[in-house]
Amino acid sequence: MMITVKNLNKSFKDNKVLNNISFELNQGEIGVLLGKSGAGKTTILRCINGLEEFDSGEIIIYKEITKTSKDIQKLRGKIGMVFQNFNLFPHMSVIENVIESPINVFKIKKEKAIESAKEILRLVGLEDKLNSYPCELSGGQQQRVAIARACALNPKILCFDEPTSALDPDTIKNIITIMKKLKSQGMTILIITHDVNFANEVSDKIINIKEGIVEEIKKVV
Amino acid sequence: MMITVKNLNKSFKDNKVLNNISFELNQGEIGVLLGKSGAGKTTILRCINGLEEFDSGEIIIYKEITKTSKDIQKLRGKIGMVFQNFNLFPHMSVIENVIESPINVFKIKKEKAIESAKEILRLVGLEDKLNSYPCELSGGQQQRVAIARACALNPKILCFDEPTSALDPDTIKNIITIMKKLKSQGMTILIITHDVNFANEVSDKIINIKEGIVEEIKKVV
Amino acid sequence: SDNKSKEKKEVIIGFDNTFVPMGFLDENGETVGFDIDLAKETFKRLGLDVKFQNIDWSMKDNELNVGNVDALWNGYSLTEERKQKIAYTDSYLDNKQIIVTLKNSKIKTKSELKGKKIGTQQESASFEAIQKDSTLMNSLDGSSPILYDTFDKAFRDLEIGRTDAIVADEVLARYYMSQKGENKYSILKDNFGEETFVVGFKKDNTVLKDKVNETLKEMKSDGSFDKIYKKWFK
Amino acid sequence: MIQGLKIVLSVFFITLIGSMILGVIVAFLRLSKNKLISSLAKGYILLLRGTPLLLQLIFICFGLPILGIVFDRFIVAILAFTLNYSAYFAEIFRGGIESIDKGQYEASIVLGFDKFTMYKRIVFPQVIKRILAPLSNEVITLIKDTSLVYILGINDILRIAQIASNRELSLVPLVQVGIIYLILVALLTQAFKCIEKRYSYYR
Amino acid sequence: MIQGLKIVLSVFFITLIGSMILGVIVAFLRLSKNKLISSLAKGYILLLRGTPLLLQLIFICFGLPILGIVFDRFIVAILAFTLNYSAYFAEIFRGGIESIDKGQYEASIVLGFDKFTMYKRIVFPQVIKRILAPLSNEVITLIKDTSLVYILGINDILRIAQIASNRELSLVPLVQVGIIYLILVALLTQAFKCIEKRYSYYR
Ligand SMILES: Nc1ncnc2c1ncn2[C@@H]1O[C@H](COP(=O)(O)OP(=O)(O)OP(=O)(O)O)[C@@H](O)[C@H]1O
Ligand SMILES: Nc1ncnc2c1ncn2[C@@H]1O[C@H](COP(=O)(O)OP(=O)(O)OP(=O)(O)O)[C@@H](O)[C@H]1O
Ligand SMILES: [Mg+2]
Ligand SMILES: [Mg+2]
Repeated sequence: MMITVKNLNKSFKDNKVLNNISFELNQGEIGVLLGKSGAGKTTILRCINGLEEFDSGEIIIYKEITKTSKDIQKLRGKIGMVFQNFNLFPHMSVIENVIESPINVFKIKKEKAIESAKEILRLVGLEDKLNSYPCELSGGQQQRVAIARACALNPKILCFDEPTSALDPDTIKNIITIMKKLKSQGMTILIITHDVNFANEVSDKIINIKEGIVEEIKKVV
Repeated sequence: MMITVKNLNKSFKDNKVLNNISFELNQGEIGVLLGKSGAGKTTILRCINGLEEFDSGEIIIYKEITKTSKDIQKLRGKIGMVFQNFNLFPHMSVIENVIESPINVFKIKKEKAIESAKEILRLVGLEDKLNSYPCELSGGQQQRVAIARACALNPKILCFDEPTSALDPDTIKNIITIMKKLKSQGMTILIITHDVNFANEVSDKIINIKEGIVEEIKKVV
Repeated sequence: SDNKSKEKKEVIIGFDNTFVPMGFLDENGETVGFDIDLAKETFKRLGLDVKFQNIDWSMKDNELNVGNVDALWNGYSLTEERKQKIAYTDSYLDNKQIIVTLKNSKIKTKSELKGKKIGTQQESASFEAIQKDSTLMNSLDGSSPILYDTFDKAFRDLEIGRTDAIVADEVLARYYMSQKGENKYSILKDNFGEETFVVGFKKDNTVLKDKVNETLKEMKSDGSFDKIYKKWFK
Repeated sequence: MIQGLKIVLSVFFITLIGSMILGVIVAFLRLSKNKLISSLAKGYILLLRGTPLLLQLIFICFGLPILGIVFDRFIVAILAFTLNYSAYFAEIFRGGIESIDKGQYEASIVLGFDKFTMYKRIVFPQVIKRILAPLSNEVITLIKDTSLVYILGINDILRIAQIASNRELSLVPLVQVGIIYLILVALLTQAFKCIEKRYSYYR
Repeated sequence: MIQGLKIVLSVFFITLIGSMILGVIVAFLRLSKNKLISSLAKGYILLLRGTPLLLQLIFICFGLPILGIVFDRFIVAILAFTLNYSAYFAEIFRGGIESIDKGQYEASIVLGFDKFTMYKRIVFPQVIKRILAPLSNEVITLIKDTSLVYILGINDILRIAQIASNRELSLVPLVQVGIIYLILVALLTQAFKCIEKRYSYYR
């Protein structure tokens, strides 16, 4: 198992948001979290990425058992995430946003990083926006930069929080292609989406969340 | 005609984003702008709302001919907008976000404003989040506050920039109900979306934008 | 302000409230000192009210010139330069610019100050006296004395060893030495000249100047001046 | 000492209120789209930040009388302090106003707010949260700068302590006045902490 | 005058560099999650903002020698100025760091940056843009505060001008020194404007 979430519980003050969430995902699998707005999907991803402290339960990444967000943050660079609101670096151009982490975290040579970045940005259709700044991009373009930035990190696990919300059907197809390619390279992927078609097309497993509870886990074939 | 857009042109530096855009919308009609990411949809809405200066062309609101963003801003309170990234007021609770404009712009009594706000927030399914702050909400919840806030203004024209991008199918149904109700009250509505089903269901007219050009205008029956 | 003071029958005297023992604030916040007593007595005799306005001493001549104060009376030394610019009384007290060193200092004469650091108060008669002796001044370490805003700092630095000597008004220096213990210091035989304390007025205010001058003379002859002098100088 | 403390506090409070209000006005003039107005505001800020407060005090006290304009010493102090600090506050406010997300302004426009309401209800509450730290710096500097009134011959606590230190040849009076300032600044710091807390309910 | 200007500039530049560096360190200590460390930093800031720079100069110059610690007077000036200003800069930096959107920190964590890289590459470039206005206030105050060295018996330009003004019964020397300060501050303002421009490519 690449990701095992076991009995995850989390409250914001007295609002119980996650209630004994458990599921697992194999290496090279794509899982989708489905559920109504406010069901707790983003909170699950944030826990897995060490951005949110959880009350109880454990998250096992490969064989590493983690019980606090600190533990998870030690796995630096192994889990990537595309945020629902992108969180691009406003002071960096599109290409700088993408190469920053490969260069600084994985110490990849700048030329090589730029080359790979250009490749991935071409795949998401941003080859003509390399030197634009986030504030000069449309919503969907920003979202694609966020996707490219997370992919360039080349982590073991990649989480997407509604990665296609601002994208048109054609672009979504490109994203699906990318995800399948990443999967074939052995990456484990966890996606939040509201687009049921997209979910069916891309995923191996659909995890239905309802008001903080895992309602159903469905294998897709 | 409620909205007439005539030969609208707009460039960002040497990037020509809108190229002779023309379309019109009757009172009580719902129009949808469809198009690839980066096609120029948001820019059109921003021009109509007086948030972006355009290079040439005119936007006629009812009988008011406007040629600059200043002209449009004079129609204060008559055109509303839901932003792609919401732009909620972070220092105000959900209900405060919604009542702020009715109270301050339309001088509606506080109790009455609160009552209407509660009603509209109930319709979008946020009755239990009245006193939460935007930073405590999920993506979809924030989006619904933005929708409620714009509707509470009760403008003549309402523009939505991808209002359902972060919402699940059930919630989208509620939003459709709301839009149809507003339409029946005579409101003119312009929506950007990537969701073709949603577009077909809700709209009277679909305006297809491709790389800054109106490719096709289609009546929906 | 000439007219104003006549109307109001009030004379405003500018003084520096750090200048012990001539005029300063005591621990109760009262303005006291030799000059203060002297001025009070003088204007009592003249039938004028007197008000003591504390001023920044480095701005004293400006204060007088603008008319914020009618007189400067606070160990105000008469210099050649000032003679041109103000009206002044006859001298009411003689003063010397003395040189103070620590008891164990090797410096015994003025000429031995060469290459040494000496401290004094900025914008003081002492500094002017040093400036007059330009050869000596140029021979000092840094070609200038070190200038403090108040004399207590000059004494501190002398003790700390940052300076080798102090040049100061005799009245002032004796006050500090009595506070700190006279036996810690020695006063050189040489000095930087003698001079006189006067009361200064605006150039055109000779009427008031003459009146004060008369009264001071009167007080010297009837012994009240001596009484005040003894109160402040043992 | 009590007398000196009174001076400190009255100069402080009057200046604080006056210069904040003036500062807001100058900040808006500085941000005006009218080139002339914004240049004038820039000049004002340059002149008042560009010259020492001490000189400004001296000019108002000794310079204006040459032109026949004579103020009471206390009025001089208030005038100079208020003008001087208004320039510093104006820059802080400007920085704060400019740092607020463009989206907030756009949302206000689209919701139909007039400028006044927009600034009062949307922009300023967010600006205040953001500028608290530099504001506290400036306010704390102000309470200590009040001691500059000595140049006008007004005895504030620092001056009184310096005189006592000089008279008694002891650093104790300075330690005492240091403690008084420390208490005043601790109170101010506490006040700022309270405001910070009041605004901490959102991010 | 030239001599005085040299003093102003050397105190200014040395202090600026020293107190900025120290300020960053103090800001981080102040933000530390360790209660003890952050309390110590708070105490440091309170003490140094809480007492007048004038007193700090006097204590280091005349107080420490009582304990047998004697510094050269120029060193005293640099030391006091650097410590004092580091507290003010620390608060500005802290405010800036806290005002950066939480999402930026989260993105950095998720992208695997270590703390140092995160602050160097992501946080600080954005902080600088945001704190330029209050920073300019503090830097401008610093250049004028250098005149406080007079208390140590060092003659700066302001003091020299005051003495000349009194000697010559004229405000001209003060006007001259005012102009010198004005030029210095105008240069600084210009420098800040350049930095502002350099950071204006994004919003
Ligand atoms: N910081 C917070 N403080 C308090 N409550 C929060 C906070 N973040 C989220 N919540 C609440 O937790 C619940 C789950 O939020 P979450 O963001 O996980 O939902 P979601 O499933 O991602 O929804 P969406 O599809 O709308 O993004 C919501 O009711 C939300 O209001
Ligand atoms: N402020 C700006 N400066 C420069 N270019 C901009 C700016 N805003 C938008 N653009 C460019 O204008 C084009 C149209 O942008 P717009 O936001 O209108 O697209 P859109 O149709 O809304 O796309 P999406 O569906 O992705 O939101 C894009 O190529 C974008 O890069
Ligand atoms: Mg979410
Ligand atoms: Mg858009």
